[in-house]
Amino acid sequence: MSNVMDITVTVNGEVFQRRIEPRLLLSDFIRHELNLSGTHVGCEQGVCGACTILFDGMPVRSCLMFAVQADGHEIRTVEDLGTMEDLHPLQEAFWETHALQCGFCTSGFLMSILPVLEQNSGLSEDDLRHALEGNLCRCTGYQHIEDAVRLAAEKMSSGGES
Amino acid sequence: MKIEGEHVFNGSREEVWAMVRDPEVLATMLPGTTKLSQLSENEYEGAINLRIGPISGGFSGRVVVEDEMPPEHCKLVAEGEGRPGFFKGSGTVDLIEVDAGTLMKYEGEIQIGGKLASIGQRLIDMTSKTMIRQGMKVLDAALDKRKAQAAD
Amino acid sequence: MTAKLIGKRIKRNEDPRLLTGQALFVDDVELPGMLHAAFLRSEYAHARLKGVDVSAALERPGVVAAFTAEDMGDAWSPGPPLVIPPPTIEEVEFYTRTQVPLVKDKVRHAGEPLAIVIAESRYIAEDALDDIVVDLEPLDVVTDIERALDSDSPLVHDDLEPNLAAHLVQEKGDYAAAREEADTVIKRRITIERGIAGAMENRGIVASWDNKQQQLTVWDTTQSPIPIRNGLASMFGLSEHQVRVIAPFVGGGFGPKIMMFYPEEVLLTWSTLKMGKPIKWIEDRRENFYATTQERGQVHDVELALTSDGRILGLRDDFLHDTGAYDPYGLTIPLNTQCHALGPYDIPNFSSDLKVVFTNKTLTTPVRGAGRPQGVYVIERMLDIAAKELGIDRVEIRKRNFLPNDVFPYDNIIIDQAFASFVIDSGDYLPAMEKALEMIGYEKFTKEEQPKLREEGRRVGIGVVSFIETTGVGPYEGARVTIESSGKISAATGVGTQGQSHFTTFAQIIAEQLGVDVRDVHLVTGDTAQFHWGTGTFASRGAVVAANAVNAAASIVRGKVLKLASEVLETPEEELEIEDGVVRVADIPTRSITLGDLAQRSNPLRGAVEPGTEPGLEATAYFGPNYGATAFGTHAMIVEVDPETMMVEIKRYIVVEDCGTVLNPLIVEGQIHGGVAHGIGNSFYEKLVFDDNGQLLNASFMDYLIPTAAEVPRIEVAHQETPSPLNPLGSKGVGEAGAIPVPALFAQAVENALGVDGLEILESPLSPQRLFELFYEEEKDA
Amino acid sequence: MKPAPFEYIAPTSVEEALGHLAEYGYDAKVLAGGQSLIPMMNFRLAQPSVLVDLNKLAELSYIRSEKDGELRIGAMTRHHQVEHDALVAEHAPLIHETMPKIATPQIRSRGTFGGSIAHADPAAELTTICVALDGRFRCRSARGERWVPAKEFFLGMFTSALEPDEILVEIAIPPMAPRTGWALEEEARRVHDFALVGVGAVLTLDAQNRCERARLVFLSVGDGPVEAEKAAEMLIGKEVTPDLIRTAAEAVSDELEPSADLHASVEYRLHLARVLAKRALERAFARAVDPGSRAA
Repeated sequence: MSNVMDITVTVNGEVFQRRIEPRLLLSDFIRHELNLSGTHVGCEQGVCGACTILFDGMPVRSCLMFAVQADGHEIRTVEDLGTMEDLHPLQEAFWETHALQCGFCTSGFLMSILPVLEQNSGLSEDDLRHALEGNLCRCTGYQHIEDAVRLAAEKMSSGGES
Repeated sequence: MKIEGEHVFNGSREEVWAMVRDPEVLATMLPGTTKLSQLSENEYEGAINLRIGPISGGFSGRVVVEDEMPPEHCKLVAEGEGRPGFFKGSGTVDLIEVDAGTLMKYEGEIQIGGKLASIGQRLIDMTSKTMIRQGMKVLDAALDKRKAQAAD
Repeated sequence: MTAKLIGKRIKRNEDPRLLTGQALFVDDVELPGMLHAAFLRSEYAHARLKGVDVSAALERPGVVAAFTAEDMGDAWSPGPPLVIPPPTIEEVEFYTRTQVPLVKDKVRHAGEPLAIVIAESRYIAEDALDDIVVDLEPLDVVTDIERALDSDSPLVHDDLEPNLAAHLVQEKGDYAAAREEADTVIKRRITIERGIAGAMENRGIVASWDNKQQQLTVWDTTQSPIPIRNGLASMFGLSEHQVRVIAPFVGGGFGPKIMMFYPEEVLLTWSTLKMGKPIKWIEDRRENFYATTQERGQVHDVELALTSDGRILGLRDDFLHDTGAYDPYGLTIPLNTQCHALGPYDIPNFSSDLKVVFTNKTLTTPVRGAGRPQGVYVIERMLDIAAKELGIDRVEIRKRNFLPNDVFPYDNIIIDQAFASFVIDSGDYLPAMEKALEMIGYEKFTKEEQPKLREEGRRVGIGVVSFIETTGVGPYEGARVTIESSGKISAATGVGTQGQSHFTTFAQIIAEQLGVDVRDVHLVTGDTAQFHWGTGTFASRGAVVAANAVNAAASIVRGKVLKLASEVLETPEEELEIEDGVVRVADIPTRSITLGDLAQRSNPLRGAVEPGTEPGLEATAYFGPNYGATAFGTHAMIVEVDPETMMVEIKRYIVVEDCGTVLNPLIVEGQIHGGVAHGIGNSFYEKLVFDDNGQLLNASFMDYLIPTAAEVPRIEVAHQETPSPLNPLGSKGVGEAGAIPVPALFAQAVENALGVDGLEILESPLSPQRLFELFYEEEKDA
Repeated sequence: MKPAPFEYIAPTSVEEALGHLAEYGYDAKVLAGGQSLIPMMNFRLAQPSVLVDLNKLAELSYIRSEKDGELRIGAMTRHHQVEHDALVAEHAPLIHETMPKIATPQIRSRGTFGGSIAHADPAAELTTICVALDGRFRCRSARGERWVPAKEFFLGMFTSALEPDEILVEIAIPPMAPRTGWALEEEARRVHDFALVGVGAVLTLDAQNRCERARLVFLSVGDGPVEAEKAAEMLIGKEVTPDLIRTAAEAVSDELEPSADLHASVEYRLHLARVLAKRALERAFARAVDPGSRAA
């Protein structure tokens, strides 16, 4: 079946037009059509959270959406945070606390935590923990990620960037 | 998976027996049956497009009726396969006369393999519950219809 | 003086790339004209293959090729055995049966590949899997390791009756005599179930044959790129220099990514050689559950012989080890189990009869811990039971049996996974335990808090478990260190990286030797074009074997730097120091030269070359230990069980770890946290469930429960450093350590929390369901 | 794990969507949040030939209250909107309390209230509490519209009263009587797993703390929401005491026929059902007695 559709998606502030099959998963679209391979795929079932992106500002599993559904919408991926030379405070916090090992799940964590920190101030310890519950990590045991979130909350509330 | 249960039919043992041994009735019991043919007196072959909510998949298989003791007991042995997986199982059906009509007691064991088994475990038991309940409803209706026809 | 960098909390060199999504993982490799593969796998666990017809698949638009075992012709052959059984053990029976690239005659576990489809996209390749017609005749299945040894069991390999893969007996001292002498002999059966490694990244391969360059490049999520390169070259008749295997950033390994060769590694390579086009295959999560190796399934019959005051006279551990359908990994796992059943204890007499058994299940190879958690579980549970029966405190019985400090190196006589006598290089067990007891407040908890909470009806418990871990086995690793004319350092090593922080710890070692900034050390790992020799990342050996090779290479380069600088600066070497990328005369800091300038000078121009000159400030060195360094430690935990729901909460978790010299505490702690989380999974959440037909019933992250942040408590870590005498750095491995004692500890703590006489936990993992059965059975009886 | 091909339609009005469903019938599948459907499509357990995506139907995304206090939730309202909505917190505190327990934050960003109901998963919290709260569902088709009480809506595993050409467009939750208390209790293996057993309890007391109305509805103990009617009946007309709660909770297992699965046996499920029923009733009672109570 070769039904294809044209879509226009804004990703990290840039407008992309692509012709795609409706069944193309948003995760595959981001990774292999747009070559933004910082978003990772771990289960394609919506459990592991590695593919989390921001869809109209909300964290979603990109493996549980079709690319065609992104037509006319805005997406942010890990590539929209800082650069290697100029990390976002959340990335800085991950670096300082050793909150990643193999790094495969990391972008999913970043994109899950980012909106929580951006949209709220004065988060409780509980809020911070809950922000992590939708993502699996096999390397870190989560402790350093929790430390990173706490540190990032401090950095971002004390007037770091965005 | 173990299946076990009972159901009371509003009819005599003979009526119920005749009904459950009628391939046409059986075909309606499982919605989505696309083919059911009798290979021999005790052997049926069929195809079904199973549909449970969003999940669907074609299965083909065969059922053999054994140890038949009309109108009270038989054993069913079934196996089949399809895209979502395969199954193999056997069970017994007993019909017992009771005041309200006929009590059907059924029990069996089905082994399911393949994709459905490996990722859909939590669905299997509950789905069988739903299917049996819906099937019994169909049989109830079929029995009423047959009785009405017989009375005509 | 050169700045001390080893032992510092230094954040990682690799992180900026990973944090910004700029690190290359295998699935990020995109090549022009690349095709995509999908595998048709058997859903049956045991079946005769009577035919595979791919003709309909080939007709589907977008499908480029589809192959079966028949299509492979002479290229089809079972994989090479990776590890042979120890030649040093007499009378070992071992039957090698290795995995095949595609099933030819018989399926032996669900998930074995029957055909490969290669198409323009993965989507189309998967569509085409449905087009393939397979004729499989299901056979009776054997999944239970005890049943597999019955004379009437179905046979996994038709020529091997009755499914025995290996049999060996190891003895130390005279167990039978010890048993005679003993005041008490405790006998139990212990069962340990299978789990997965659960790396977040599934396996993946991109294979690309360039016909014009006659060059094969394979990106592979392997933990062992060099052996893969060597194997592929030999399998397909290529020179090793024609094959480049790259293990780029790998999203977690934990063991199964070592297991060369997987059928897919062979198939992708064979297909690209045949087709001349790059081909990508990325394992999906369901495949990962039945086509990637697993571990832990064992059944133990154990006897512990003791004196009435709790001294161990002997241990007998007869056990069955489930190897699944094939046994390419030899005896590594069960040998680890045997060794670790001896623990940090003085056990003069030991006897262990091991049978390795084939079953119709996915094969087992090491998973983080690799047989060690089972051994620790056995001895620690037996000690707990002994303590109860003899009326001795759990901690006290352990203290009475620890090996004393003056016995090291201590020879345990039996053979370990390195095929050498199991010698413990060093140890200092008591302080590690005392420290853990102090941190968790053992005295106060058991004497004051627990009785009080008990009275309130709360089921709280404490556990304390010590363990050893053999790490850093040979044969060897190597490294090359080069000072570039920019003054920055490049280094390469053969081991791959799956998150172990090699880019940082190795850089710290080099930076300390060469007086540069850690950030100025650029390391390449896992690319066979960059380093030719080595084995891989496993057995907690990176920080021991590879790190010492790095250290050796860097120290040779340091020698070269000093020699050259001494000539240039006309100062004896002893008076030079290296700091901030500059070599100075210690007393006259203005007399100096940068490493970059030295590097330039070390690459002489025409006419300036003296006989024997080796260009460059570069060195390659290797390190191969005589035997492994043994790490150790004590873990302690406090748990609370809800007696109504049987849900368990871990309230505190303490780790005292001794992995010798700590290269970077931040990283070591990270490794421990991850290990403990994995161990918590193995204790209470993660259990692969197979039915009698060999069907894996929980092949998804929905039903197979990897702990989330909510299930893992804060882990308080303390370090003790007993350097290994076996290597210059004094390091021992730590990658697996965290996971090893957890199931034994969890069982002890939960048993203590439930506090029901007669309730003994002799299995792992547990679950609320299982605790419900145990608790309510005992309550009923009581 | 890639979905099979399908034809994709994204109507911009309910009318248009209903037209497509009337045309394609069983071959079409409605895509709401997709958080349950898309995993099944990725596994290729679901292979609809036509997908009718409702995500462009802004008209189905709203939360409002009627004059009588009845809460109305548009079917395409996303979980996170319901979770953070003040009207929901005020009019249907049980729903408010339940929302954070549904799946993970990322799933709640995308999943919809109506999608969860229409999917009829026996382990779902929302289906259960809608029954406990006597909710009603507005179902529309090209043929017309009808209201189906929650109690009659769930027919089995993934099976609801919706016909293939119908769309669930709105959920109505009646106002809560004074002196009503509520609770949802559940136990899962990990924090966001499907509950092994869950129970929603709603209790209404008269001035003398006699129970006027009691509902106990379970999840994960059958192929849909299962109500323990007889156990609830034991409370009616009586003064609610800890003993009475215990007796009623003990009785729930007589009405439940749970299945065993990988994580829980029948016996364990029945045991949990009793334990959780007691906890839910206790909490609901505390709230009914003291509406301000935040008893956790």
